[in-house]
Amino acid sequence: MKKITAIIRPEKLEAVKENLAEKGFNAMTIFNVKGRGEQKGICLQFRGKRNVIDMIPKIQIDIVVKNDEVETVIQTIQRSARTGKIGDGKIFVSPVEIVVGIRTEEYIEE
Amino acid sequence: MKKITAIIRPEKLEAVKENLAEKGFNAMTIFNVKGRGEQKGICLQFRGKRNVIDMIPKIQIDIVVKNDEVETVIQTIQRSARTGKIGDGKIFVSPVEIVVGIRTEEYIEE
Amino acid sequence: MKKITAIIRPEKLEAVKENLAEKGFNAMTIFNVKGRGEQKGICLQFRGKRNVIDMIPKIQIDIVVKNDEVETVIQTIQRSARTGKIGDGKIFVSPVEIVVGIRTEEYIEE
Amino acid sequence: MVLEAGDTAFVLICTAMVMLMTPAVGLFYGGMVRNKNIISMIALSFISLAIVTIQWVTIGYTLSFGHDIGGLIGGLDYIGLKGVGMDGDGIPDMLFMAFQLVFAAIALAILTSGVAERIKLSSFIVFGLLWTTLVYDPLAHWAWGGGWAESMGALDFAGGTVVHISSGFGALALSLVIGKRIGFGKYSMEPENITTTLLGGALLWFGWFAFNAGSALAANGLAANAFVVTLISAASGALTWMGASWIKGKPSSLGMISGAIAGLVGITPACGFVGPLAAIVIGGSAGLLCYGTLLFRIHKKLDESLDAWAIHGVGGLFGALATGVFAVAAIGGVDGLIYGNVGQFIIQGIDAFVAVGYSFVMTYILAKIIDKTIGLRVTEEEEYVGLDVAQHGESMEL
Amino acid sequence: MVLEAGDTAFVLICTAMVMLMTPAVGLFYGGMVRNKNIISMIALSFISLAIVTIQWVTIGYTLSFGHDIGGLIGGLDYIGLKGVGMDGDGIPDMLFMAFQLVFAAIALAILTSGVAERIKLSSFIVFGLLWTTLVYDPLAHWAWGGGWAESMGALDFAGGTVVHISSGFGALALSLVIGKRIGFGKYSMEPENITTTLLGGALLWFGWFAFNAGSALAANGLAANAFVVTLISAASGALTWMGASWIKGKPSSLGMISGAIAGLVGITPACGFVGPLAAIVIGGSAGLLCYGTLLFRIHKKLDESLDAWAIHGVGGLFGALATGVFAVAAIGGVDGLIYGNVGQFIIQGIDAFVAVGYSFVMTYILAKIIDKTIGLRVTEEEEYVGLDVAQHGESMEL
Amino acid sequence: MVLEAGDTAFVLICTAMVMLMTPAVGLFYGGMVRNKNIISMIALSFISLAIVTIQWVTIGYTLSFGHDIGGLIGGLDYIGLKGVGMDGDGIPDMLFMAFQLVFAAIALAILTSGVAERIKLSSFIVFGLLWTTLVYDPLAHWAWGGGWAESMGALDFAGGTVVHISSGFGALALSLVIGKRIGFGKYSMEPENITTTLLGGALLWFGWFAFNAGSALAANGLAANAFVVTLISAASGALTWMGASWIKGKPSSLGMISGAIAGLVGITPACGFVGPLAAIVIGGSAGLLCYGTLLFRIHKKLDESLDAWAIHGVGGLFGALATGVFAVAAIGGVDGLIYGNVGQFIIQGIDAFVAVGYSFVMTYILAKIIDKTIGLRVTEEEEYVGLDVAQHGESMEL
Ligand SMILES: Nc1ncnc2c1ncn2[C@@H]1O[C@H](COP(=O)(O)OP(=O)(O)O)[C@@H](O)[C@H]1O
Ligand SMILES: Nc1ncnc2c1ncn2[C@@H]1O[C@H](COP(=O)(O)OP(=O)(O)O)[C@@H](O)[C@H]1O
Ligand SMILES: Nc1ncnc2c1ncn2[C@@H]1O[C@H](COP(=O)(O)OP(=O)(O)O)[C@@H](O)[C@H]1O
Repeated sequence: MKKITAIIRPEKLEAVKENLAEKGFNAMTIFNVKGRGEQKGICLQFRGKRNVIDMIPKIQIDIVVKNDEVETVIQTIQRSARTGKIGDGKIFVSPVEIVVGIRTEEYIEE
Repeated sequence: MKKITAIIRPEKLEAVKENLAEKGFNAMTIFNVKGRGEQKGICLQFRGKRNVIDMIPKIQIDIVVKNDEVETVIQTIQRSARTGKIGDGKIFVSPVEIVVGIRTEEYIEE
Repeated sequence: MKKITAIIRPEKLEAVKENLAEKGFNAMTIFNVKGRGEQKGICLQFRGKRNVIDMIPKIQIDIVVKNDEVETVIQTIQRSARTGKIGDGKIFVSPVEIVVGIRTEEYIEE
Repeated sequence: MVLEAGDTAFVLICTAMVMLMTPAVGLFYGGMVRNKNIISMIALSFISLAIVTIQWVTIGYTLSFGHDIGGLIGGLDYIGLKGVGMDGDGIPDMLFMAFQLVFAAIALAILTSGVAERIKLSSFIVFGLLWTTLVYDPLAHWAWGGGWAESMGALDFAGGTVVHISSGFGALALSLVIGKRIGFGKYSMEPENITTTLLGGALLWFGWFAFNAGSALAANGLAANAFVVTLISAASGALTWMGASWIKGKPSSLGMISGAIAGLVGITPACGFVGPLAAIVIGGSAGLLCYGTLLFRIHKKLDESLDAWAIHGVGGLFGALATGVFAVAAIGGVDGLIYGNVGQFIIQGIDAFVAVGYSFVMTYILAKIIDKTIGLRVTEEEEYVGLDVAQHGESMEL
Repeated sequence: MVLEAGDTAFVLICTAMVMLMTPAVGLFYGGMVRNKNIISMIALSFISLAIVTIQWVTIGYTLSFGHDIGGLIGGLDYIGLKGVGMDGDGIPDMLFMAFQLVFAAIALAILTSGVAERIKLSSFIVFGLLWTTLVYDPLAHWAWGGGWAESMGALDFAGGTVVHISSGFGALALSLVIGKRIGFGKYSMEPENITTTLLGGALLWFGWFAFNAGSALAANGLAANAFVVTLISAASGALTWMGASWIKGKPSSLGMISGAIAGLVGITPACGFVGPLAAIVIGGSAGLLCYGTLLFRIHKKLDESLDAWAIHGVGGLFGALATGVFAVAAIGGVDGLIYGNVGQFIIQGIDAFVAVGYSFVMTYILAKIIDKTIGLRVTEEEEYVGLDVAQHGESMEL
Repeated sequence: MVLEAGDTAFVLICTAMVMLMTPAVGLFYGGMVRNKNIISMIALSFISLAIVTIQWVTIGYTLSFGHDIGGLIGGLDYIGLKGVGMDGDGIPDMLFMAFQLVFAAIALAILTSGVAERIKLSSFIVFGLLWTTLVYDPLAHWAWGGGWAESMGALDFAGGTVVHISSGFGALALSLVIGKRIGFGKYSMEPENITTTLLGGALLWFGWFAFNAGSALAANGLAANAFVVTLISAASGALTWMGASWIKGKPSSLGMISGAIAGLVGITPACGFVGPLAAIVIGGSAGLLCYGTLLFRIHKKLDESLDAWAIHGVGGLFGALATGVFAVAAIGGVDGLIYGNVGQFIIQGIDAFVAVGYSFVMTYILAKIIDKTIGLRVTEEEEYVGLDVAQHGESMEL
């Protein structure tokens, strides 16, 4: 199993959710984060001075899926979260070794 | 070392904390998340129409423990977070390679 | 690639950010968490009774870096987040297998 | 029948201030519920104001203040405000009507706290209209509209019986019918937004001066007395509740503001009859008594959710009796128990306990009827996701 | 020329209450924008109050209330408040000036909602000063300062035309010039802080009693009438909007409070001329009409962002016409259409539509000029990070 | 000795409005502290109100307004409100007492800002009772109760000296005794809840009309003048502070509202003596001066945490002097410096500087005594977790 962590623009959440659901991925966990990429955030001009707004609000989505679903999820997120401008976000994939359902008592180990 | 990530009902947090502490697990990090499982959230009836409330508030608990403690923690959480109804949550286990204590300068590598 | 997760005192965020930026690490994701370590939080005296405030607010910083940058980042965080008192926090390192840039479509797999 | 501009100015502003108390009740209670129900809690107060306004101008005012029928209810003389004009004695009749209207609205708003986080909106609207008509209006008539209580000489300067006993004991009855919140007693339901509660409390305290002093219906010495004892009683209640809770643990701000409200409730029936030193005693005792009642309520595992019963019900009952104890003829023309007038104390007792019985029983019956027919309560799923989303389709972005 | 203490007391307090409405507008709208713009939204209201205060005491008051020049504008007699003294007829002249001032301030504050989340602060200040001088002041003069509308006999008791049509249609013009928010219609821009909006709404409702009843400029039966119909119309509007939206889906608290505001706007020009039952109709119709307008606005994909146009513009227009329909001589001395006075209805129509045209066109021109010269709008990046950070260097810690 | 209903109505409502300012101070400051101390900050204001109420009716009123003893303090004639009745000259004596009470309460509430985020609740209560008795009451007596300053002819219309100098310089002394917040100057302590501050500021601005105009104790032309100059000065202060901070960087909403408060403080002593144009100057200068003082305070690394000293202390001092400069006989019967009356300016200077010295030194001594005995400050751990949890056992759910 893998955990796919996507950090996206808040305004793209709806699109991402919809497109994932279409592909059959409903389950997910989201929360508000702030972040900056290598660009150190957004640069506003203010009376000739640079004024960098770092730590822009983003939404982090965590989705745990089977190994062979990783590519589909990545592509779906990428397509639906993209605007082409700085700040579109990143996707990280990391290993998950055990998944337990609290109610179902289902226990998947890899 | 492993990180155990549990996504539980907010109202079960106290019970989970207490039961973990009894077993000697005090350390943890928590934060508010929202999420849905495969059921796509909760379905309310509204004038005959289905009205799905997705993204229900949950609490995520992250606990980093030694490998041989993983099972105890999973079972403790599972027992104390369970109601038997949809929305009880999930537990994920993922690898942690290094743990550093900022104050103690303790450095555990696996 | 590795994800470095640091849980630090909120009041140390500025220092950590600055020192990381100096070393060339701008990119990061942060969010508010609450947590306690093995000490079970902070103990206040109240009319002779112990009164434990657990779940102290902290900030979690996630930084994904190349393998050979891990040590520098750990040391930088450790140096800038330390006060020497209980509650300074922890750093965890975990594996990241794929990194995708949503805008750049850059795709790094390990 | 001439208007006095000063008195009219005073009552106009007082009416606006009492109106503000209704949303303030919403904020006060909204801060005490879980965040998923805060919008619902505030909205219920606004909705109380809206429906009572229409009820009052069509039927409520005349039922309360129409010519007395058998000491029990007012006749239909003023139906649809017929004959309620811009003239009046001191203040315009219309203004008197409006001043009374905002009292009726706040009573219903207080009642909503007993069913916090689980009431079905549509049922609340039906219930609210019935409750105002069948519980509030008769009580207003008895005390102020020429009913039996007034004839008997019962004193209720600003609505200890009419507003607070009715809503407090009503809330208790309602909470018993609707049942406990899911998880009550099992997991924590701590107030989640205390600053909102403190803001609501501040606006309530502010409006209460209009509630009590405005009840003099004139800008005179009696209004000033009511104003002063209101301030003192609130302060005294805040301090005793805070002090008592300090002995048990930490002095919460919620205890402090609850004590202030308890003091305000306690002085409400008395404020035109007692002096400043009595106000210290009344406020302080109300603070202690209501705090004790709250502890009792928790001990008994009653989910009268936000303590309208402990504070408004018991505080109002205490205030009605205290009026009979501390009243002094030099202020309001009537002496109380400590000045040897046992009769007044007995009258106060009869009045108050009849009000307790009537509002509890009638509210219970009304609630049962609603519950058996259209259902008072939301479904379990709706309660779980919270009324903001379930009833209003809205949520706070946190 | 003698002062009446009761009237003076009333108008003093009313002026303070109307002043409070300006920050209340900020809170009301602040709760509806995304959290990154909430400080900006509230600050714009305060800034409106500050700049209009200085404008009014220097030039605005005399343009509005100086001796009439050709029915169009006031002369410079009172420039810098020259000759505006502590005496007066019933109330001090200075107080009348201040009461009018706070009306001008709130009109500008309402207007800010049309450019929410994208206006450049410096440009807003320039625009605001021009708008108050060239749009608001003439309208105030026409209706209340001896201008053509007043001479013609147009009725506007508390500012339906002057305040609400001007700001509502002004907001529409302004929003057309500044353009839509980035992403409008593409992604969700749901209100993020509804409790703040409800708080703002509560304070608006409270202040509106002063706005309307205070416009009697005396604490008398007419003020009481204005007070009562204001309360009724608000309640009625809240219920019809809530009801209509309930048919389509869930009854949001935002719909409820918007309906109340619609009812308040609708009754504003009428409150000194119509009675309680007409108020139920006016408020109820305003609620439905403004809700319909809002749906139309959304359907047309107009980003008149927080519905000042739908509620204040269309509500004010409706109110002006309704005054001509429901006015009854027994209250304000003039009969309306349903009592056979067709003329009054026509006068109301002329007055209202001229106000609509004037405020829309003039605002549009002013906005265009500002936009072409110093630019109305922040940059795309600034809009993206939000005005709190971009314009004020501040942010909420959430 | 007859009551005037209009005046009584006015002062009744004004007293309620000034009472509301005390929780408003709590909201204003609560928004500026870190979220872990917001409840504590608001609660301190309520607690100030509660303890001062009891202090005032028992002993404070008579110390301030009892028969003069040597120009220094009032006698015990009115102890426990003995002899303070429902009659009076224009307004009831009781009402005058209550109006003065709410002034004393707000002074103590302002003072709490100097020890924000680190004061021990129990010690604050002891300190507050002593401070009101030994600092506030004498100052009130000197200025308004027949003390030396009043005899000398010092002008303080609404409490520039009594309320603002005392609390502002008191806060400075207190902050020096209690010491800096842990981490002050090392890491960011930015305001975390600016909308709460803006709400508090709105309510303060609203209440300030009652504070200043109400000090006329009658609804007359003088009250109207006080009202108007209050509004102007606030606007002017908001604009100059905002403008000055704009030159240095971005115009924060906090600067705007701080400037408004500075303008309100500056006009407080002057509002019954100066006209509208002077108000523009006084407000504008107060905005600039207080902003400069704030920058100085930060530069000096003083942790007078929320700038009560810069705004209330220095603003009050400036206002007292400005009264001596701009007073005009046509308004308040006395001319100031610019009308050739040098003497008045000197009197103002003496009065203000004695008040500065007395309140600073006395507060310092009192604070030292408390600190050495029961300790003013919470422990390091308590400060770290925040006073909400540490002192009240409560927290916001964020
Ligand atoms: N190396 C990284 N480690 C952790 N988080 C990152 C990293 N790179 C990017 N992010 C997260 O992704 C978000 C968007 O990244 P990107 O599009 O590169 O940023 P920017 O907003 O600077 O254009 C950032 O705000 C941050 O939260
Ligand atoms: N595959 C997944 N990936 C990420 N988070 C998940 C996944 N499955 C479940 N969750 C999280 O666990 C929570 C509870 O899951 P579950 O009990 O299956 O959901 P539901 O509330 O729909 O019954 C969800 O709200 C979500 O936050
Ligand atoms: N084993 C762990 N698992 C998860 N989070 C941890 C763990 N240990 C510490 N933390 C996090 O790090 C923070 C600081 O840890 P530490 O300095 O040990 O705690 P304390 O505040 O008790 O002194 C905690 O508040 C918690 O959020």
